Amino acid sequence: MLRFLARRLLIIPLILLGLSIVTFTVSRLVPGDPVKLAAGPQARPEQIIKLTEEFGLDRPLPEQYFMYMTGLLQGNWGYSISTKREVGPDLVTYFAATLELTIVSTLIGLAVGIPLAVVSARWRDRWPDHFSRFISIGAVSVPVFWIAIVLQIVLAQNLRLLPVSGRFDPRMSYPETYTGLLLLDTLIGGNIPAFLTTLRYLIIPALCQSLLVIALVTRQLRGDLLDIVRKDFVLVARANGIPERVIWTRYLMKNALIATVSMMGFLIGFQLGGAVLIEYVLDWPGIGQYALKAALQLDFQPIMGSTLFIGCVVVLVNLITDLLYRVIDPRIGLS
Amino acid sequence: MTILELRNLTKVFGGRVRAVDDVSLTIEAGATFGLLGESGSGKSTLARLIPRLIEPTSGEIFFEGKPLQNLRERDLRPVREQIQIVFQNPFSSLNPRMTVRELIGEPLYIHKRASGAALDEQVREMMRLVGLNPEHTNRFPHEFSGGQRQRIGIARAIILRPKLLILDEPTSALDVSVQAQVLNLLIDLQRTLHLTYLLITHDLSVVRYMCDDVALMYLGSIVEQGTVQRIFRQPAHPYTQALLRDIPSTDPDQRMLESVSLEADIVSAPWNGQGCRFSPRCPVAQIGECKTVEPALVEVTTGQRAACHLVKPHLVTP
Amino acid sequence: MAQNHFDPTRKMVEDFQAGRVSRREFLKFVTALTAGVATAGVPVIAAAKNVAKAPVRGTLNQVEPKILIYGGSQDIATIDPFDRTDYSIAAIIRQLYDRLFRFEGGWPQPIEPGLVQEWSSSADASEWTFKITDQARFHDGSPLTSEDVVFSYQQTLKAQKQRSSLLSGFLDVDGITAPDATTVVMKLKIPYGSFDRLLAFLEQPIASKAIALANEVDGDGGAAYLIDHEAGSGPFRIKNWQIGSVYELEAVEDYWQGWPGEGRLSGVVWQKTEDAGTRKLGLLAGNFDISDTISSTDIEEINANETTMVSVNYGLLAGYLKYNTQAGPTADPNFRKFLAYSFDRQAFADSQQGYVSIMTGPLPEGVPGYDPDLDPQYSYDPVKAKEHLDMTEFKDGGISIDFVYVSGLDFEEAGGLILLAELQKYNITLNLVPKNWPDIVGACTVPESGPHIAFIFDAFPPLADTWLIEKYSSKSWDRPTGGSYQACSFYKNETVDSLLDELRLTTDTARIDAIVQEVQTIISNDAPDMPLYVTPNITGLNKRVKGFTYYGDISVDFWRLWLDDAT
Amino acid sequence: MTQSAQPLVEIRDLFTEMVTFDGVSKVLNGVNLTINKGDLLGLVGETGCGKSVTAMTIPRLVPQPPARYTRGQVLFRGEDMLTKQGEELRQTRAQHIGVVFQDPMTGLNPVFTIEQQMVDAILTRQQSLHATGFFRGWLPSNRERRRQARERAIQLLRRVGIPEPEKRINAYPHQFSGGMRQRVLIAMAISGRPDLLIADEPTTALDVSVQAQILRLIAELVREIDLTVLLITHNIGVVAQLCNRIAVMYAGNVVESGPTREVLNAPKHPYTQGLLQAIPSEDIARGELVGVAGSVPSLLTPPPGCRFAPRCAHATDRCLTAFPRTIAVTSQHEVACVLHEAEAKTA
Amino acid sequence: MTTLSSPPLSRWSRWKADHASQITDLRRGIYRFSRNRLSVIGLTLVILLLIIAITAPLWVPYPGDVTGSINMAERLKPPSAEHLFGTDDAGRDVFSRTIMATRTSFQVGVIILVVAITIGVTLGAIAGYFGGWVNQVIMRLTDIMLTFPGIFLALAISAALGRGVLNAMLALSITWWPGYCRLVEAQMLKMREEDFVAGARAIGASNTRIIFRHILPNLLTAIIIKASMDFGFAVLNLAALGFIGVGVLPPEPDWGSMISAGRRFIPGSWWYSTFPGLFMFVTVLAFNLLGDGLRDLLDPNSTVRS
Repeated sequence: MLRFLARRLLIIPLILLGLSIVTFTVSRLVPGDPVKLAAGPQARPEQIIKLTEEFGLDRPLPEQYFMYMTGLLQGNWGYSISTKREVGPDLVTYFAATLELTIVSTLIGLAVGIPLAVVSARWRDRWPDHFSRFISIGAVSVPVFWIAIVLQIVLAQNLRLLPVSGRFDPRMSYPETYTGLLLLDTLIGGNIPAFLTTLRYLIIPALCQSLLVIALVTRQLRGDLLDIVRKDFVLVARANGIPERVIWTRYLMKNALIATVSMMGFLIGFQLGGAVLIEYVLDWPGIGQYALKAALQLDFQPIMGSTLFIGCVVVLVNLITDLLYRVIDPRIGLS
Repeated sequence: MTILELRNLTKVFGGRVRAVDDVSLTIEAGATFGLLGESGSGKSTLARLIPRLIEPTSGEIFFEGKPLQNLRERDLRPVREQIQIVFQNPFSSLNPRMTVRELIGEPLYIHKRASGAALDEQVREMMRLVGLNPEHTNRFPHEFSGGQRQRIGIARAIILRPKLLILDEPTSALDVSVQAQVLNLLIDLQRTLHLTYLLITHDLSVVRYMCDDVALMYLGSIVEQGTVQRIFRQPAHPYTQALLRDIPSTDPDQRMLESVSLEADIVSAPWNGQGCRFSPRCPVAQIGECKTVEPALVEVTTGQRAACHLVKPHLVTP
Repeated sequence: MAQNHFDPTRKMVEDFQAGRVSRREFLKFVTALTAGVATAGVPVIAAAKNVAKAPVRGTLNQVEPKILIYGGSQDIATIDPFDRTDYSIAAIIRQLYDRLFRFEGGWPQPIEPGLVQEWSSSADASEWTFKITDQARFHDGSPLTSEDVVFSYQQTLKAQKQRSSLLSGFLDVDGITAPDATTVVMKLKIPYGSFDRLLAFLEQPIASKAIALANEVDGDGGAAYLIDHEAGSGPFRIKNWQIGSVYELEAVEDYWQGWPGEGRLSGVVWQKTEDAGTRKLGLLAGNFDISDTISSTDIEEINANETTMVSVNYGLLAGYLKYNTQAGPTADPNFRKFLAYSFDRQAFADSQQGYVSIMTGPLPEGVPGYDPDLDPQYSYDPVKAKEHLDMTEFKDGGISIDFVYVSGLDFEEAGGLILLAELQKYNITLNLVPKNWPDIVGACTVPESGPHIAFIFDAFPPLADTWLIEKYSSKSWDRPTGGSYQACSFYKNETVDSLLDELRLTTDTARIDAIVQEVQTIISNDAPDMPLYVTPNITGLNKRVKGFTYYGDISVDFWRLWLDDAT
Repeated sequence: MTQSAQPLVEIRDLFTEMVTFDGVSKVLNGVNLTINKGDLLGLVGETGCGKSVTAMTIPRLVPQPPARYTRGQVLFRGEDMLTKQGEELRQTRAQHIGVVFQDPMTGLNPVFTIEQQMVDAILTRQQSLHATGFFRGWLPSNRERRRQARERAIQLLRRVGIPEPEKRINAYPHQFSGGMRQRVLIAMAISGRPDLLIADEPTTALDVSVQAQILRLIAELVREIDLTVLLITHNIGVVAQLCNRIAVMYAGNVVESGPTREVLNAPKHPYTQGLLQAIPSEDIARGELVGVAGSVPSLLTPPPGCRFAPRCAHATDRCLTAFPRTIAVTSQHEVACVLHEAEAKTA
Repeated sequence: MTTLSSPPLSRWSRWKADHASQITDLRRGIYRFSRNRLSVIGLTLVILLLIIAITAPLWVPYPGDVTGSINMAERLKPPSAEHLFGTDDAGRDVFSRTIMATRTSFQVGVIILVVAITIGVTLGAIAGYFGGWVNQVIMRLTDIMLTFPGIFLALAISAALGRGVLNAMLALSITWWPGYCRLVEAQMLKMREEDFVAGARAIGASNTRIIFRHILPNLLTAIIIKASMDFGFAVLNLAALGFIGVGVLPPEPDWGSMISAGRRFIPGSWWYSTFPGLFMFVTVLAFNLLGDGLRDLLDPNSTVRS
């Protein structure tokens, strides 16, 4: 266990180093002139030169990279030319929104996906299976930006059930933030109306985002369950007269969930970055939107920052799920 | 004439697991040498060490007097033509994506012995030789029964006319009725093609039926070795004795269940690396040496050697 | 296999036991927690359902009666009074701070007094004197004095950020002084007759020197502090400010200028909504009271909606097709004229639902010197186009030229498509090349990298000289650091250059008019670009919003607005 | 041989099909088999002969689909198992049948401890395992029951020869060797004091020495508790050593059955004879082993008559067309072969 | 061969006789596949879409509308006999553009997958077969790529490189190969230990032969399954890029940018974005259904055995 942890922890910096080199190179090799943009159309030549020096863009690339990395090690994520702000604090704010969305959509995904998978596996090749497979295949086939638009039009515009976009009702006073996760913050603050409002704003984006989770969880879990149900120990349990309900709820689920847990790392990582489309359509103030805007502006420090930040988080999530996997699965955990 | 000699061959996996531990043995040309052992005894690893499918950690391999251990991959190829393996599982040892023609003809193709129509002809001939219908050249392995697949495996192994054939549990996945067919085929082939066999198995009755000499492996090391006649009549090592006792006889009048046998198994009574490796399970290990000193393989009678402190040459009647 | 290995020693067994127990305890804990949350969740969800059913506006309005929700297309990255002037930043700063002059609406914009009550200039327009009101109070209650004005202008000039670029051509840090508490004097480097107009356009916010200096870090004059704190005297102050998510203002009840309308807002929330579709939906759904930058395609729908309407106003954002006059086929004036005659402006206007103001010459309406009689010289005319094409070496076509525009801007793309369809008739391929804005800015530096045709929008102060110089003077691009995107035609005409030099220094209004007129004629003849149209500022309003007047900006002036739910 | 033979299981004329993607496989072709109380019956046959399907039909552990019972009866304690369903079926399994499977490596759920699995098995037989398993053990009464079950589990483990059962019961299956897992599975199977123990190739995956230990354990248990055993194996030696009766299956039929000694010493069916001759033994010299020619027919398109006919040296035209009836050669010894029609005892 | 007197067979029947078993296998496969109704629907749709994509230029009613013609007089006309799916904001026929976008999507999807599979399989095979430091280098690189959510990276790359189908393909290919590398590497590690690989080594086969002749054919099904599902996702991601505005260049049509553009006209001119969206949904659904069916079909565990 410790050896594994040490190995994994050793690899993380290497991965991040590689990632930073890749993103730095990509973000700096593209054409465009962010300095001119920052200086404005009427900028005088001396202003442009001054800004170029300020951003260090007159130095050779390796030196710039080195400067960036030294800054990063001191906790300085750089400075955005287009927003004129430090990248670090922005990343944290935006990331909290994405994280909240990811967590909620993952929970929805699991809550829907697990029962679907069980139903599907238990009545394999019968209508519940066809139904749930169609749902899960359909869910991955719908373009997420399309479904977001549809939900927006139907639920928000026509039925007026939910807000069109955003994260919180502008008419209400914004709740105190402690963690950046509004659901949690409003609960901590005991602000129930704000909590409910947050919930209402979350529904459309979280529903859209959870489609993929539902699909992947159902698909994976169904496969795992079908694999496991063929195992001898299920036969032994049946032979011992263990009721079918117990077999499906306990005997199989624990095994199958172990595989699902190992998938969660991928799934969460995927959502953290994949939320960009939903954030774009539904104007969710998340890190994907931030990064996309930076990419369109060629604002390279926020690009690097958000890339590395997501990279770190994904690596961390993977590490946690791996550990969790090892804790849950007695076969690996203790050897 | 000695065709194969192993000297102090050792294979260590992952720095700890001594799968094959200091094994030395000699096989005479034309003979059938049996290597007997339970699962995990390292016998399959040994089989793969000989043509260097896996690299030995230390020790020497001599094939027809030539050392193999230092040959480069390229120089090894002519030797590998001479040493072929038939694998245990006829279901996993044949590439499921290849037809019988490709499977049997591949060695010829690789070693550029034949191609085109000549290759086809040789393949068909070989199929007849091992008792397969030569019209089935376009079939895939999964269309054959276990016995037929093993015949394909044998055909593939002997098409290059090797001198030494390593048979890694060739019949353990087969039913008895089929096993008999395959064993008889092997005997026939040995006679017609003048093959030398290294037969690896856990089945004592197969060894008794097929082999001239036999060596017993336990946890990577040979604990007893000798001619089949000797060892089956007068087993010296307590392990050999226990094994012989534990084979359920098909004769209902020979009861084996009443007799005492080994109590634990390899996994639940592990060897701590000290002393005799069999001592944790040995029903008779009494002297202190058993737990501290590893016994050497010593001759107990002519043509029989055993590694046990309790077996002294004079104790065994010739 | 190692994992089947069982070590029977006591210690290990105990370890297993310990591991098992803790794991199980842990699972129990999690189970209990889940169960608890689940039980608590049921009433919460039930309550949420009720809230969803309740009429949202009614309940919430009782709590916050007069808050206006503004759907803005841009984020408000900073509220730095000394830096850039994104329309969103300008819009907010306008609420927080007062400035010397104020636009009161109408078109072209008349300038009105703000903090300045009276102003005058020396005869040669090199020294300007401004009288400041003594009524203005900062939000902390302290009075606004001329010291604060001087401080604010000096900070901007020192910072040398975007806001200073036009100003620094005329004014140095030492050029601005405060002889007494209500007087500010500015001595210009070069005389400028329209300096008051320039100042009005620049809208320099006046920040409290005391607050700024109180929060000084490393001698920056409070610059860092003011990036996200306000020190102003405007009609609104910050209530809640979280970059990226919340921008909330509240009204200053006793604002020194008073409140002009029949009622007033108690606050404003800027709801950043970058997507145009979402902005529209927000307005239609009643989530937003105002949405800016509405697409012309949405006008009909918003007007058709019972509670909403649209206000369309033309400002100073003008779109040009800029030809590279130094390189490629477009270096040939005849080819440029061929392009000009080939572009069907009416089709383009149609594509924008008719909500465009077609330009007749280099200057848009609203800039002094604009000549309404100057007919569009190059209206769509295939016959003339062919004539001009025949005069070039490309009369048989077979060439391909690039049309660069900003990725994602559909109106620019529409322009490209119209030209593309037309050029196909002459066997000329037009490659639509959408690029990111910084790419275009980078490419427009030197003629070598300049695109054949670039669709570029300019927004300028309503001053003919600045407008013309930045675009058509070769000095704007023929320099070591290269040109800005305005000079993407890389136009070089000696006569124009000398006329523009003269224009800058002249204070004689008659002479100015003459020069502007002459320059426009020459430029029209040379056709270095195709002045296309002035884009409208389309603002969507909920009908309960009262007091709206357009005053030349994308955003609106919140000070004048109030909400009336009766309608 | 008990005189007061009382049938515990009677399989009558059982026909079973398996629906596969390749077609319908006729796996059981009129199986007749009787297991008397106290019997230790060895069911032998080669791969795919249908012995597992036959045995697992008794507790109805053959999944349907793909299996399909087209004809026949399976009487267990006088009740037809083929008509049982749901709770009734589960009860029968729990109360009266214990099953041990071939592969001890996969027979135990790897993510639960031995204790959890054994306690569940014991409780389910006491009718007190509750389906709301997730919150099990929280009610005091439940906790007490589980504690008692644990005690019983430890006893059982001790009985099947697990050293230090109080400690080992907390371990996970992967911490056990194959032989020990098989012992655990046996302990679970006998925890409900079943009438019938079905052991499906219980020693095939084990080494000879461990096999001997397990066989010895089964023999002991049979003596100790009043157990009827159906042992499925392809190893005739195992049957010879352990069982008092033997039934030989070939391609979906029981071709010969009777007292072990009688059948093994004087096999009547050509297949049984061939099977016995195919085993290498001391007396057979190299190259003289006689196997059974040919291979097992495809059950998708089985031969119309005697299924062994294509491989049989004595086959006549009649064998190829007509299905042989079962003939009692002695009172206990039955064989399904036309060769022995003459010896048929009049019933 | 055995009987010389047998009548000469035609080449076809000869071939049939020689490959009888392959034919049986195929027939069996078709039978099994046909049992899964959802995948049959998927396959039918895929074939239909493929035919549409290939033949579209021949019968699309307004081919000019795809290459740059505009007709402002016909703006935003609702569906009619003349314009089945109505017209867009430049008066172009939405039907023609939607149909032709199928072609674009298929081309791009195929190229992305071919590039990604080529890179991924090659690297994965090398890493898996040789192991050691080669494996470490390749797999850590793969980890770096996989650390990153594909769509995010693709968006960033193509946003930075600028709009255009080539850039989009490049971006998507870059983010796609690691999946195949992982798949092949894992399978390779497993296959390396298979008896038949040891067997091939024993008869003296070279590493290249073992990788390409022995192991990779066995991974084919896994790759095909993944590819058939990925194809849908590739189409989806291309559309996502188009939606954001970094995909295919105008005037060439693609579903994403059509949805994005048409969205401004919802609900008034609903047809503009609805039809491209529907087409894309059907395409992705078809490939997913097919992939799912193939997986069930080719999954060795799914065979029912007695």
